[in-house]
Amino acid sequence: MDSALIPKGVKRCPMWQFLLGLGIVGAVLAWGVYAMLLCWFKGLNQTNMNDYYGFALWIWADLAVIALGGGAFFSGLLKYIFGKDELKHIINYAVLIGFICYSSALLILAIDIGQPLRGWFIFWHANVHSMLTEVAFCLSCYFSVLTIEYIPLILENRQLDKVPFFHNLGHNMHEIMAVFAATGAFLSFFHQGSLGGVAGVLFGRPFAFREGLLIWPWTFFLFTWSAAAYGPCFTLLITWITEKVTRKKLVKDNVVDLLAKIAGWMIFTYTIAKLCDTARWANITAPGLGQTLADFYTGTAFYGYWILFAEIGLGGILPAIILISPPLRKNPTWRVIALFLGVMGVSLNRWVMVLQVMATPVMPFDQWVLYYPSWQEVATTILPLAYGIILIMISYRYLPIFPQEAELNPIEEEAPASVEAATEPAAELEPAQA
Amino acid sequence: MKVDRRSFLSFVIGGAAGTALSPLPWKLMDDSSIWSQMWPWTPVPPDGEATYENSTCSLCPGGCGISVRKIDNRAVKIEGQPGHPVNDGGICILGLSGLQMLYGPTRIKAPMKRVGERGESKWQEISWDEATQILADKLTDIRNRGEAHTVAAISGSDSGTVPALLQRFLTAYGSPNFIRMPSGRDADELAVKTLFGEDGRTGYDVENADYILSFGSGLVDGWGSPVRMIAAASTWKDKNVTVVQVDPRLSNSAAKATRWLPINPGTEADLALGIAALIVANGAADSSAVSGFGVLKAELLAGYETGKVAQTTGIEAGAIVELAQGFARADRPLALCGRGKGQTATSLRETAAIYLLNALAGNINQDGGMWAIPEADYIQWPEVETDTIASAGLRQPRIDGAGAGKYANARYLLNRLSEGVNGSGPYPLQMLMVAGANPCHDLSDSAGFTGALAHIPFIVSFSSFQDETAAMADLLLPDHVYLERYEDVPVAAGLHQRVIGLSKPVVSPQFNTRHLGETLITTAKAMDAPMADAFPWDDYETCLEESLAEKWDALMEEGVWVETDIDPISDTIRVAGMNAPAIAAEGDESGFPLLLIPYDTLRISSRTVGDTPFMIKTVADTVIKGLDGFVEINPQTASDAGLKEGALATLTTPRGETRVRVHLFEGIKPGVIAMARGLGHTAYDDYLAGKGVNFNELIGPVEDPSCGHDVAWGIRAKLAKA
Amino acid sequence: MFPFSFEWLWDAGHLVFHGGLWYALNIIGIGMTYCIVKAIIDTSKGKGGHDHH
Amino acid sequence: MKHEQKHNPPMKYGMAIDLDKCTGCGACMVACMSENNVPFKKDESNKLDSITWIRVFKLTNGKAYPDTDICYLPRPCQHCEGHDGHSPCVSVCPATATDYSRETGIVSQIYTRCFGCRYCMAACPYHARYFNWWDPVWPEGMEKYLSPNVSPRMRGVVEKCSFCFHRYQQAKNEAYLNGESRVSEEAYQTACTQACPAGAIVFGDLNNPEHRVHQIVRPDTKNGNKSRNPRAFRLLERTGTNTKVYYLSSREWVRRAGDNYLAHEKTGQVSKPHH
Repeated sequence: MDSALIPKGVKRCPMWQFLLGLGIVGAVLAWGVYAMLLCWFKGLNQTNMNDYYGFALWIWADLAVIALGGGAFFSGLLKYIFGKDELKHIINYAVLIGFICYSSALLILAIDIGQPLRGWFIFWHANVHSMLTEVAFCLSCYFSVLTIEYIPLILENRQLDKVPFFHNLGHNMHEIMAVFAATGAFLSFFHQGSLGGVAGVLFGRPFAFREGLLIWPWTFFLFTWSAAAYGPCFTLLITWITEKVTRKKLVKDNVVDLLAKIAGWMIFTYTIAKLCDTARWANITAPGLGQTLADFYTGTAFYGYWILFAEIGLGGILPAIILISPPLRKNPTWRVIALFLGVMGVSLNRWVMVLQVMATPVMPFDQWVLYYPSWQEVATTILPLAYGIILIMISYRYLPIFPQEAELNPIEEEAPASVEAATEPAAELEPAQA
Repeated sequence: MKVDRRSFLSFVIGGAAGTALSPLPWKLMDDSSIWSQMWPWTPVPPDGEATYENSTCSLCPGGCGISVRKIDNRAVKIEGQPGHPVNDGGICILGLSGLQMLYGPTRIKAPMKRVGERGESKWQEISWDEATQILADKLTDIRNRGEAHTVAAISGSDSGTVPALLQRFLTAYGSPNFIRMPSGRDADELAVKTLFGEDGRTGYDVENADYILSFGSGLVDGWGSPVRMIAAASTWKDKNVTVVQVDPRLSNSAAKATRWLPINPGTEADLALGIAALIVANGAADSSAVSGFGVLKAELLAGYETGKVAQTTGIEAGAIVELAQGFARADRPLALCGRGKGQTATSLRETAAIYLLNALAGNINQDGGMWAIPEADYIQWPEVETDTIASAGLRQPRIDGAGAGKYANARYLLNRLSEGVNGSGPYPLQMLMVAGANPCHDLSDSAGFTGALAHIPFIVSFSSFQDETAAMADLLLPDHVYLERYEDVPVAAGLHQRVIGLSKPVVSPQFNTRHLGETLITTAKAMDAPMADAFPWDDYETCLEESLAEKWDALMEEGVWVETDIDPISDTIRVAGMNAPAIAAEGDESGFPLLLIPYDTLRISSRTVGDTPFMIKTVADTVIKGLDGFVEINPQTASDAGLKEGALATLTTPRGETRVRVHLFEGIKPGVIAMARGLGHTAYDDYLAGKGVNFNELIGPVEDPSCGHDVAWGIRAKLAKA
Repeated sequence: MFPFSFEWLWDAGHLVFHGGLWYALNIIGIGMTYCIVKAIIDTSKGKGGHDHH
Repeated sequence: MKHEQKHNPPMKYGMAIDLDKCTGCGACMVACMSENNVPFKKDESNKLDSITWIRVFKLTNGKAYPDTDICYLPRPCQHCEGHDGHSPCVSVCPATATDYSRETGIVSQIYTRCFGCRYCMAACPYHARYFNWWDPVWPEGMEKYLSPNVSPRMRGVVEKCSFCFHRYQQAKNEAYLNGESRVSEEAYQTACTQACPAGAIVFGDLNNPEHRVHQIVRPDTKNGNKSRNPRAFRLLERTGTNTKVYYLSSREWVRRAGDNYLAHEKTGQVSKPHH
């Protein structure tokens, strides 16, 4: 019945299956929305945050999705600025994923603040010395860029494209997309960085504090770098999941391989930088403030040395090696393992830079404090996932996101297999992403 | 016109763009921020003219001067009164939070009579006329039955005009049963009478002492006049005065002391006498200060050989010798007595032993020493003319047995009241009046006492607050709180001068309450002679003004009246009560391996009024967590019992059982566990009720053989994993 | 955010930060305006619709 | 006023708290609560969620019975100066809702400006900042004692010790009316200082040699405002927060508890903060 909207030359599942899928994810979404409303109307006492944990699960989720959304700006940079043209076959999806990540980040921030109605003070009464101000500005600017990058894709919908104005608009936007991409890269550099700065500038907390360059602590550069390195991993991982769910090949191997290779080298270089940073911090910065690694990693059973190893070893060195070595990289299983480890690694890094910072006591007579989120926090954190899946489902169904799909999946007559294949993406996407 | 897709879309987009560019979003944003800055449910305190009014705080015996900040007719802040002879600007946590009592929801807002079952707190509000009439009729009825003596009154204090009016009321009525709440004063008054041979009390020139030896006294935990003592402790730091704290637990006072000596609880008297023995042996004693010195010397040397004392007290002989030397060598040494805040009596033996130390050091009535002075007696009222009924009643023995037989030395024995009303007393009680006291919570074996009230047909409470005792009453005649009333506040509390403070109404009464003095006068007038005649004053204020006579103007002017040059009772003491046996804790060691002792802290009000929300907020989460109360225990002892920090445990004593959490604390003697006093309220509101455990439900009275005072310092206990 | 909000200071920090910010905003703004305007012109020229390039 | 400030050298209000005198009685905490309309809940035993502008910490020397020792440490907002006014919290607040006053050295908090991002709380190693997780609610009748000088805070914003700034404003206005150019030492004292029965807290202008706090602390302006008083120390001095609350103690273990030290390091010879 919606066939008029479905892109030419591709097959989509019947409406009822599509709606069923939407319904299932929609239920999760509703749960998250309920929790969100609780937080807005009853206040943040709905969470398990406290005066020791001013930053908690949400801020971690924020930092994580922004890092993972980094695939958008980096592949944009590669395609439009460094002219890696193959990437045009995956850039649409990268943009969509980026769009989802950043809109989620903004939503989470809107829930996280105690006075949402005053949220705009961050722009109006901006304090330029605050990393958070930088984040807010660049984040919202870059989000508008992502929207601009996403609009032409929407306009390519069969029906919208019929409207000459939209057709032309989309065309023109394609024409100067390089400009937007460049701006996006510029903005991303700063907001990814300033997110790193958020923890790095806390000179009252030796666990987080880092020296740096001018006003920017080393974490500033590490965060930008890691976003560029791990963002593509996430893009590729989601692409892989989508292919599994739809049981279709959507992007050609050479494209995937190229992006994976670049990601591999980025992770490699990043991990070296991270190791240097850790070494300096452990041997100069922290001791200069009278603290040692033991103070940071032996206080509780939970925050042990394992977390450092898991982040840098399992989440850094290992995926780097896999993605750099051609044979391993070209092997789908190894590649996916690497992508997964990478995503885990960067998420773990963001976790440490938010929650372990809060957990670690600074005053000698103070104590370690652990925290566990309330269901409201969990629900509001899952909310973006559901929202993302829904957006992907709709976009995938009605927009030509994967330029190579038609070519890779030529349509003969009815192929029932592929039909039920695409039935419930929700059920499978969710655990895969979460 | 036909709306096609194109024009529709352009309309939508155009509309969106138009709205975005219009000032509307900006306006809405601005409004939202303004609105979010003044939620309708966040109170906005009205502004007005700011003034200060001086008065006297009577929440504890300390008698501090306070200065209350007011905005128009609202009191908004209580501060210490600068230059005041007692507290000179300082103020304690309780005094600071007085306004939470004044305006608090636990006030009794009007006279009420019980309609439901007792303790069910179902009340019916009545008028003051009706209330006084009920009381007057009840009293007249009992009196006419010739049972005047079966009316008893419990009072928080017996000094000052209001307690005096209550005493006078009973006297004129014909009852000997005026009973003061037990406290360290009982021990002090007894010791002074016994050692100095006259009525009076002791006072301490702590500011000028140069060596302080404290036998468990919470010098900075609320002993004496709390603010004055803390200030003194600061001067000790400045002047490098040696302070030795003898205490089974590292109390705040012990922590402030130069030296903390953990002692086996209950053996303080032996330590004091051991030190005395050493001083005497070294000939460092001032023999002139003690009559019958020879005998004493012999007794001490025979009975308190250092090694033996070390054994009993658990303090090394060496340390005892050092103490003795330090004490003897100091120019103005001072030994202090009374555990914690000094709210419970110490045995005559212990009190006398410690006073003896001061005598041997020759510091009686000296600068920096211990003073024995007669009470201020400014209340000179014409003798009550008792009629036949009254005199008949007054000839009756007291319900608590005090002042006769084996209790001849005691003035009040509230701890024996339950026994009395439970049938073993000379007669059943018909009526009990309670003023400025909350025995149902504050008396040891409080549960037993509360139970005993069932035998008393009629109970009247004058309390301003819905406390545990008020909950058991049949008639509530709520008194003003101290910030709403005039009252003279004679201060004892270890001061070596005579100080009288004046409480003034800082704000007009907030509720339909009435001054206790007023209530007594009107009730008496509502009865026929001799009651009416005994109260010639038109109202309490007249009574107060007449009683204070020449002091009145000074008090209205200064708010406080100080008499420094007092001639003390006597400079020499007559030793007595030393060879009484030591007071043991209730319970057998086999069944109850541990010793449970109470500890006092200023953050927890353990006197008549309960903790305010502000005070409870300052209590550590190792004392109260949620509703659970904690006991402090040495990690050693805890691990023996298999208890970890914060673990739930069942605490059992011969008197009761309760659920507690344990807090591991290195600063407490192994084998001893300590619990904060003043918690476990069942009355008051959710900010206080149900939090922690009431220590008094776990302990019972232990009588001092010499007088009958309750001198329990702790009780045997056992602790088991819950 | 604007020179007339009172936190504004004419110091390096503000100039650099807001310089960068307004620079980005302008590029985005101008870019979009260009696209829209050009699209309107093209449309009026009858371009677009089903012809694909 | 502007004109008047020009003549005045900037002030730097600070405290010296003598930990050997502090008895842990808690008067400062309640004095502060009642002065500043601090709200309270039915259960305040969760100290991670209990607004206490000045909180008294209990320190122990960690030694076993009977060598145990305890010390109480009152912790108001430390009013960090950081490097040139960039205190940990002020530099991170995105909305300029908290600011460092160069006139008084006081770190302010504008409740109506704060939108509750809590970054300042993450930045403060002293836990001196508290978030209003709940709407402030006073039991019926108790709102009567609320002071009009300090506005009650709404849910969702951060609050903290202000050194009783409203008292400074009042004192300043009075001084102005009396034609005095400066606020005298006794004219401006914080509620906790005033209440402390032990007189353990001394408050005043660290820049003013006539003020007691200056005479006690003798700040070494050449050396990051470290105190010249051997008994004095500051919390986490090494991090360069450059606080204006100094603590005094003759007990080495107490002074050592004020900052982090490597095993071999001794107090007093702390490396200079790198800010």
